[in-house]
Amino acid sequence: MDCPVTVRVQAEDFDLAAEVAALTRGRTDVGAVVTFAGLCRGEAGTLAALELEHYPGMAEEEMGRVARQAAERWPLQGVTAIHRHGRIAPGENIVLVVTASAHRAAAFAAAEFLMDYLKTEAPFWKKEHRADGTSGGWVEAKEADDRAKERWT
Amino acid sequence: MDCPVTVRVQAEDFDLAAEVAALTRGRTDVGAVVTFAGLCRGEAGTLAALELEHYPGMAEEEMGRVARQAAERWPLQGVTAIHRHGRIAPGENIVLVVTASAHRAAAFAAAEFLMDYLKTEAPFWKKEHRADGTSGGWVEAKEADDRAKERWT
Amino acid sequence: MKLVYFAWVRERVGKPEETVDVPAGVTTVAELAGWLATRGEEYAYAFENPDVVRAAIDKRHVRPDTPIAGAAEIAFFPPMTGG
Amino acid sequence: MKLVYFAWVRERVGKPEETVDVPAGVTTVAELAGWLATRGEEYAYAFENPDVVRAAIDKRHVRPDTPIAGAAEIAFFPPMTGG
Repeated sequence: MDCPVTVRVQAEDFDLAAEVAALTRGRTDVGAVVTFAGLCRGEAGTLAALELEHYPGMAEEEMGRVARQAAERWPLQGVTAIHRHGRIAPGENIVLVVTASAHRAAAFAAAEFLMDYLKTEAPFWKKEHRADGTSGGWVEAKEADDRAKERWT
Repeated sequence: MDCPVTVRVQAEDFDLAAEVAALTRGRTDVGAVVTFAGLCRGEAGTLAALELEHYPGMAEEEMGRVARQAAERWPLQGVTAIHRHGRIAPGENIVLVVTASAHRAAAFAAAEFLMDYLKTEAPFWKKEHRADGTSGGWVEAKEADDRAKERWT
Repeated sequence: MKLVYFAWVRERVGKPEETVDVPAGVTTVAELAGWLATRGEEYAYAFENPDVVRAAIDKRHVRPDTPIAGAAEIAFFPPMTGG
Repeated sequence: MKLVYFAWVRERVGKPEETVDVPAGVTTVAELAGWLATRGEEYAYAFENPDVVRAAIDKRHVRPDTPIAGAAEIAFFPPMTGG
């Protein structure tokens, strides 16, 4: 496996274009770059913010493990996964995945695989703060996310 | 269908980050943005450039038709497709697709659908200029691209 | 009737477009391609494998059996290789 | 043994981490959760539905029947909701 894997957990926002450039700059063997950005939705004005808690250390390890799995499973030339933590307002970025490959099918599949696994295996938890000042409680895990993961097994 | 559809055929490069921002700026209902960028590969140094010929007018129409089909098939909040023409060097961008949706599955599926259809239905043709000064001739259509399209029917 | 050609169809025919008077018996896209193939060596070469050449009428993809009546512009080109 | 808690497990237990002396008979993750549930109302609440609480040993996901011997840090948390 000769695929650079970059994983970061950070409070600050990420720069989509910079992350894509980091995987493609100065090389001519990349034919396809797929990015996925997950954003905080405002739920029709009822959400003030999400608070993202994570397990420091384990979050990075799980993201790295999943990214390396993707790089073993598909012929990738680069894979990047960035997950934010802390308070995130509606419209802001939460998560970014970038995959680079010679061919589009591998880049698409790897990006979807990464997101399905990050959703269910990376130790992050979302708590809702509502616009009316109350707590919306912790977001519940979705069965649909577990099902999405199972298609890869 | 209340989904903004943007289609452009242009000689100049595109700005990935600007196209993503155009679909997400000032709104809080987008939860997922997928981008696909197709780049010119250098074929291990043997390729000097690709020359992309297109059918002006029909190229835009087909891209718009496919983008609107995607917006009817999946709950999208925005879809953008940009295809370059003219001489494109290894490492440069050729095509960009951006899809925005509340949920990731729709954004991923629509982006893959768009690329599969653009590959086989948008009137663009690639000619190779080799590094040794000869013409590599016209790129042949791939059966794999036709098969990729068929999975959506 | 205006005809336009792209990629290697254009190169083989030797021109990007032309206006032709189509004989009365030529009513479909396939018949038009067949008639064009009789117009000289360059056309015979361009249309030597009619199954490979695609067509569009007024900028929409059409099948070989599509009637050409009323068309303003008919295009012939190889399978697309964009993206 | 160091224990760490996240999300609503942390909120219910009322602290993010603690160091405990685990009784000799407690050998698996499930047994540890069961023992913790006996340590007071806040623990009983956090572990009231043991099937829902996930665990990690030394920052790797583990199953309920995983032995805890040799663990430096054991974490309990709800199903993940990142991404």
